[in-house]
Amino acid sequence: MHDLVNAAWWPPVWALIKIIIVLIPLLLGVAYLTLAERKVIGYIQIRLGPNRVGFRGMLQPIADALKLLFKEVLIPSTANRFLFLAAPVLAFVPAMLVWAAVPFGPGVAISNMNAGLLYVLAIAGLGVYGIIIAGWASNSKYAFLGAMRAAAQLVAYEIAMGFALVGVLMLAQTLNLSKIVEAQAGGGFWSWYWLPLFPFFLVYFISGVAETNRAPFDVAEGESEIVAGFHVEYSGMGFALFFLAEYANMIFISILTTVLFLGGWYPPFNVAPFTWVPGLIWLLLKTAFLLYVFLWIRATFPRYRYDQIMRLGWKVFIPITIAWIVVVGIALETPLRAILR
Amino acid sequence: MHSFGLLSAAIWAPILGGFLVLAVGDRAGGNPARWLALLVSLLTFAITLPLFTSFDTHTAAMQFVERVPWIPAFHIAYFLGIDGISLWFILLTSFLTVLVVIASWRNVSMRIAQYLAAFLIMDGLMIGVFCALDAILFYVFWEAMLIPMFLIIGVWGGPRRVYATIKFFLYTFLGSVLMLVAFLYLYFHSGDSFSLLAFQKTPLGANAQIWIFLAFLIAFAVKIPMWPVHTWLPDAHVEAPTGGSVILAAIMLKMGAYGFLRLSLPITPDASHQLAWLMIVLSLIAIVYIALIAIVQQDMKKLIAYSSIAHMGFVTLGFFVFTQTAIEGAIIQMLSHGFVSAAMFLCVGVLYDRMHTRDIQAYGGVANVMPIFASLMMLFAMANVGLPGTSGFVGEFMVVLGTYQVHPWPAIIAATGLITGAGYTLWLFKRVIFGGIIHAEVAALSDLNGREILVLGSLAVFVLLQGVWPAPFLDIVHQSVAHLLQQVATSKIPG
Amino acid sequence: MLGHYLPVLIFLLIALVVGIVPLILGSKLGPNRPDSEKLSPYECGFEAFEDARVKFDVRYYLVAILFILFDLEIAFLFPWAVVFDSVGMTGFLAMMVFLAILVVGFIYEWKKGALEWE
Amino acid sequence: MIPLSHWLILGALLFSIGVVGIFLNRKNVIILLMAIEILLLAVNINFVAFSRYLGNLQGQIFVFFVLTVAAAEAAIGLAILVVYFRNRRSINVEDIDDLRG
Amino acid sequence: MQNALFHWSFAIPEIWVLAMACVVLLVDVFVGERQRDVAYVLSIFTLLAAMALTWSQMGQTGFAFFGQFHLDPFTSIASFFVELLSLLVLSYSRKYLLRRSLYRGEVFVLLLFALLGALILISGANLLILYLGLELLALSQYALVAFQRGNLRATEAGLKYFILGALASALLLYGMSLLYGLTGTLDLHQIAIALVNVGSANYLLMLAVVFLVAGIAFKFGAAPFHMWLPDAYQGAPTPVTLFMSSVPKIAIFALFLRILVDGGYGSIEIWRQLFVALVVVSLVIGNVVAIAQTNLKRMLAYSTVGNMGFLALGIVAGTQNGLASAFFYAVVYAFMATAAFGLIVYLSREGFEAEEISDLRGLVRTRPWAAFLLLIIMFSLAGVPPTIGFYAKLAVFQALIEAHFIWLAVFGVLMAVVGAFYYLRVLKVALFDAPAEDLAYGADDPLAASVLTVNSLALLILGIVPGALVAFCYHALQGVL
Repeated sequence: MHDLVNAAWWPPVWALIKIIIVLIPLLLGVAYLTLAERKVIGYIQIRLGPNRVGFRGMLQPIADALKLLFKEVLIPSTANRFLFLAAPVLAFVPAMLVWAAVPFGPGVAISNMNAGLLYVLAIAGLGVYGIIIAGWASNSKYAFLGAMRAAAQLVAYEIAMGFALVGVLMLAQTLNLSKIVEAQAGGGFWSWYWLPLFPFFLVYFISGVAETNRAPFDVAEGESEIVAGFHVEYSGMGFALFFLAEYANMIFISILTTVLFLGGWYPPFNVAPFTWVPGLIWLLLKTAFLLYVFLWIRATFPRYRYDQIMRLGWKVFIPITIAWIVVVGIALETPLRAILR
Repeated sequence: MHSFGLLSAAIWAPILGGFLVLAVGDRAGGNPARWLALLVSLLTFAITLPLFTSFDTHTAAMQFVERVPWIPAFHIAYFLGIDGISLWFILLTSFLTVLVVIASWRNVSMRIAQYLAAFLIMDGLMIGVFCALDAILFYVFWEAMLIPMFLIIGVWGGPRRVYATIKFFLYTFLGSVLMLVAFLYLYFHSGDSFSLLAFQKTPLGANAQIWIFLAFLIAFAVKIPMWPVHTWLPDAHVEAPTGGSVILAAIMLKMGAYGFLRLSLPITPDASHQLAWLMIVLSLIAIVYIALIAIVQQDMKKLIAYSSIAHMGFVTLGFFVFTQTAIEGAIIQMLSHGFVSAAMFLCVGVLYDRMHTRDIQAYGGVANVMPIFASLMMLFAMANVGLPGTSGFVGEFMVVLGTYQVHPWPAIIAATGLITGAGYTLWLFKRVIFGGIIHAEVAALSDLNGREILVLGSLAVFVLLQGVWPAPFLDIVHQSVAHLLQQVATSKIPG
Repeated sequence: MLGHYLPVLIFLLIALVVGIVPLILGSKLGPNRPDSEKLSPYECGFEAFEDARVKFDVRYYLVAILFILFDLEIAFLFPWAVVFDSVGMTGFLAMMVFLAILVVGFIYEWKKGALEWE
Repeated sequence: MIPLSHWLILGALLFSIGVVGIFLNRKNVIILLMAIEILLLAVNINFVAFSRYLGNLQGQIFVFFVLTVAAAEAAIGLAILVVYFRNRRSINVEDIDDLRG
Repeated sequence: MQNALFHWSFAIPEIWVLAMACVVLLVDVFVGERQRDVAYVLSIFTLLAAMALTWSQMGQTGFAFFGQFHLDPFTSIASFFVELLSLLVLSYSRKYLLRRSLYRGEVFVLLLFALLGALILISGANLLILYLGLELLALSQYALVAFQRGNLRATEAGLKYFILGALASALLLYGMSLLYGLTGTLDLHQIAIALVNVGSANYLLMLAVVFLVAGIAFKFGAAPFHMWLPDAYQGAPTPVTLFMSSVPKIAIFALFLRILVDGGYGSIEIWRQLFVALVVVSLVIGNVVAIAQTNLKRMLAYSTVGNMGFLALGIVAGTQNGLASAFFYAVVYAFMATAAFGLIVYLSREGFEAEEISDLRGLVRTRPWAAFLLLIIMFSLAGVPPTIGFYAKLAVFQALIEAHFIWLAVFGVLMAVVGAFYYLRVLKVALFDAPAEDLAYGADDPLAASVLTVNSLALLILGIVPGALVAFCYHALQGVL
């Protein structure tokens, strides 16, 4: 065993194994999230949702994938061919890569890096290039407008997200995602960061919704306004990649919110029946709950107007987060510190 | 000697008075400004008189010394003092300023207050040059003088005044900046002092002396001016208003010569000896060649300007033969030229005020209508030629004599200059004053008025006085010149 | 240290493969019968007659600039937050000053209407 | 470990590219802005490399500030570019010649 | 808080300026359009108080903020001058700004920030702090130059200034990075200590110094790094030019002093030679090209190039006296430039910038007092006694000859004569030419007029009694080596 770990070929192979272990369930998760979305919204609207392919529609995602695979790939004549094709990849790759740092248990991650949070922020930030390039390369007014909107919106909420993360860091004193979770251990439900950092929790999650261009912040796609936004010209697999990226990001935002604010793999109560359940299950449960919230919000709220979105980002979230950073800071400099730590 | 701040008073009274005149301005047709300016100039003259009366002729040391720190960080002092050489020039300056103020009484009408103020300020600055014993102070006065002169020529001058004044300014500015470098060099060799007296005692290597001498030479040669850097002078003279010409010729030219005496000779004695041949050659060129140029001039002012250059040739010649007689003669010549050239330019000014032309051919037979003028001008022309009995004779004779004692040939060549001088002066005089009246305008000329008689008459007195009784003039300079010669004779090359 | 990023590198390669292969597959498997109508950019019923990369509202640009600046301020907050405990009161006050200046800029923008989308 | 000199050469190359970009570019002002960014990045590489090899964090702190300033610089640069474009209707380098002596 | 390393009280003027810049910004935003005077008066008050604060620190010495911040006589004196100059800029420009709808809080705030940058440059004792100060100064200036958004020339000037300014910063920064790599520290005093062991024959040090000097020369506007300067000076609104020609000169001198003297004196043999080259090129280009200009602002810009050459003469001397003379030159030049551009500001009116030399035709008839002041300013710039400009030149030449650079001094004085020519040309137009019919200068502005009068007369009066100013400036550099 010792020799095995030290061998030069072992680390890459081990990494490969870990990646595959993460990637395949992720892609499956994404696929079935699309089904879940349609089902959940269907039930909320008191209808059945897809139920033709397979048992209760269980094979629907596979059918969708196959359909998309066999669609004709169109490249508009006025588009920039190379960038047009590169854009979906550019959107997709970061959506995958961010998962490298996500901890599934204490120290269990593809890469349990120390600067995990920074890594996540950096990679997640790259996703917007895919969108902007898609909009620009299409050389279509609607695509272009959609891309501009998406970019501006992303940018607005990115700041609020960043400020929210600062709060987490102030309490956790580490950038390692796994250690951030561990810092929330102890009192169960009450020692998770959602409580002291409640405004950050809300802001972060809502920003997450906005960042993924989900309803009610989906003006970048906004079928009724600009038909489909930045990917109006895409069909077939190009379109599929954008879709995959979006849903992967949804899952990612949910799991990251769990890690940062909802105690990661820790059970809500530090007592017997709860502690028997493996941490991974808790993590996935919490993530699933947040994903459900994503869908719930989509089914419930009407779409925001664009100026309302911008106002919410700039004029509500940013002031709230700045103020709460000050509050947390002051609290940490006073005896309240004992409670927070 | 006692210092009552007399020198400071002589410098600052006219400068402050000048600003006062400026403040009074041209109100009431300029008359208040005129009277005030006259008052200031007279006051200045009065202040300078005690310098003469209480001057101690038995010493070569500096008198009326004032010394206070001025820019301590640079070791620059406000250091004033005079010896026999400077005394005369101070008196000449303050006296001529009075005359210029009177002479400009009516014939300058445009912006009279500013005009007079410029002269008063220049009066103070020129006195400053002759008093300054600190190199930087000397330089400051020396350069500051350019500003009022620049304005006088530029604003009140003739048609080509802009060209003339910029040429004048740049020539003299270019000349003097190198002097500044020399001062700075000397500063570090004299033990961090800008005192001219310290400079005179500073030992200097042969090469350094040559370079410093050349730096000074450029500055002074431009100012005097010597051939071949004289070309600004005819332009400046022609374009300058009468008062400007008077001050230029009578005083500013002397500053270059004064610089040789105060700086070049005592600070770089070895270089002076070594380069004396150069100076003598240049002086002879001025005396002979420039005089020939003067002969062919059609413009009266230009002619007198060239004659000034030629006369200054005698002065520089006198300096660089290093005999008591020659140097004293040169100083007398400077003074004499101060009176004579001033008078000649005033004479031209008198004619110009009436006829508005300086062209010799426009005149002729002036004696018929202006007898007083003609006789006064006759006197000045004689003095310009150097006829015995006038001031011009004493100076030139002493220079030639002093030169002959050591360098006979140059003395003989210089003597020919006397002849050409007679040629152009008398020819000018003949063409303008004598003969029949050809032009109708000349017939209508009126003779001198009282103010003009006063101005020219007082100059005539000095010309005659110096011509027949030069002793008091010589007495005052004697000790200083002896001291100077002693300095020049002592090598400063260390080791 | 760097060992942590080896998996990331491998992941990057895999993600690229996972992203590009379907694209290629899609273009091979799907039909390919382009015509000019299909290839023209989408418009509401009329011909696309001009380049779509038109001038856009300057506010997008303004927002981008504001973002760059704010995001960099966050870059300063991150390290500060991580070492919050060890920098003590001095560090806290210093960052409060920093935030105060940031807020001044923010108020200015707000009042100037840089954040308005009407 | 990669030797320090490699990093310095990389920095120098990038810096040269930036300088050349500023002086030889005759097309587009945006490229000038990019060239400026390259210059700053080259400097950052130097700082980080030195910091790493000297085992001294100050260089990396410096980089932090350089990045911030670079952003501010880009913000102002773009702002000026935009107002210039509005006046001149061109961002062609050769068109920037209204001021001549 | 107030422990031995922190000493924040040393930075009170800087803190004050920063705080007030924020206050002015907010106040201006809240009081709105019609009450611009509030921001203006507040800015003036800020500067006055800053001067008082700086003055009250005079004589204190020491380090603050863990050695990153320096307080010594130079700091106090240079800070005082830049604050005073900023005050002059503001006082000159009120009417000008009003007439061009530039009378806005942002202008004042940018000015205060630029001043803050200058103050930080003057006080920094650490490469990072110096860099930040430099950029604060530069960025504010870029914005100020292009502030007149609808003006093509202003924006073009801003663009050019920005690009070359950024290049200059990058050059400087590259030099800093090499210096850091050589010495392993950003602290200038530790750099100085480390350089003793490095020795001046080190290639990396040479490279570092080359870049640092190039960057500083760029910022100074010394040729051949002056390309931005004429355009920026000409295109910018005149009050901005006024600022650019004064405050930064002192601040950049401080930058030079901190990096190359405090930190890099071990490399004097390298930078001295570089400065010799800069001097020669600057003097030639500045003075010769200025002759060909018809635009007054542009001419003064080239004159700046030339004057930076004169300033660098003191640097070349490299001695205590040399540096002091260079500082003195910077101060004097700043005040001369303020007066010169202040005059242009004063004469301008809406739609007429009074920036062509021919715009001054016959000034002596229409505005005799302004013509008189112009006379003083031009002679001072030309270095003719008895104006303070003469002593500035005297000081650098004195230092230069002390350091045995006699030929350079001779070259310098000759170039001074060339320079005199184009100043005279301005005077010729203003004093000797007849006024044109169509020229009408700005309506009388008592504030600008009185500031201009004081500013210009000071050039003359300080020329007659320069002792105190000289001593003040030389005191600043006492013990710098």
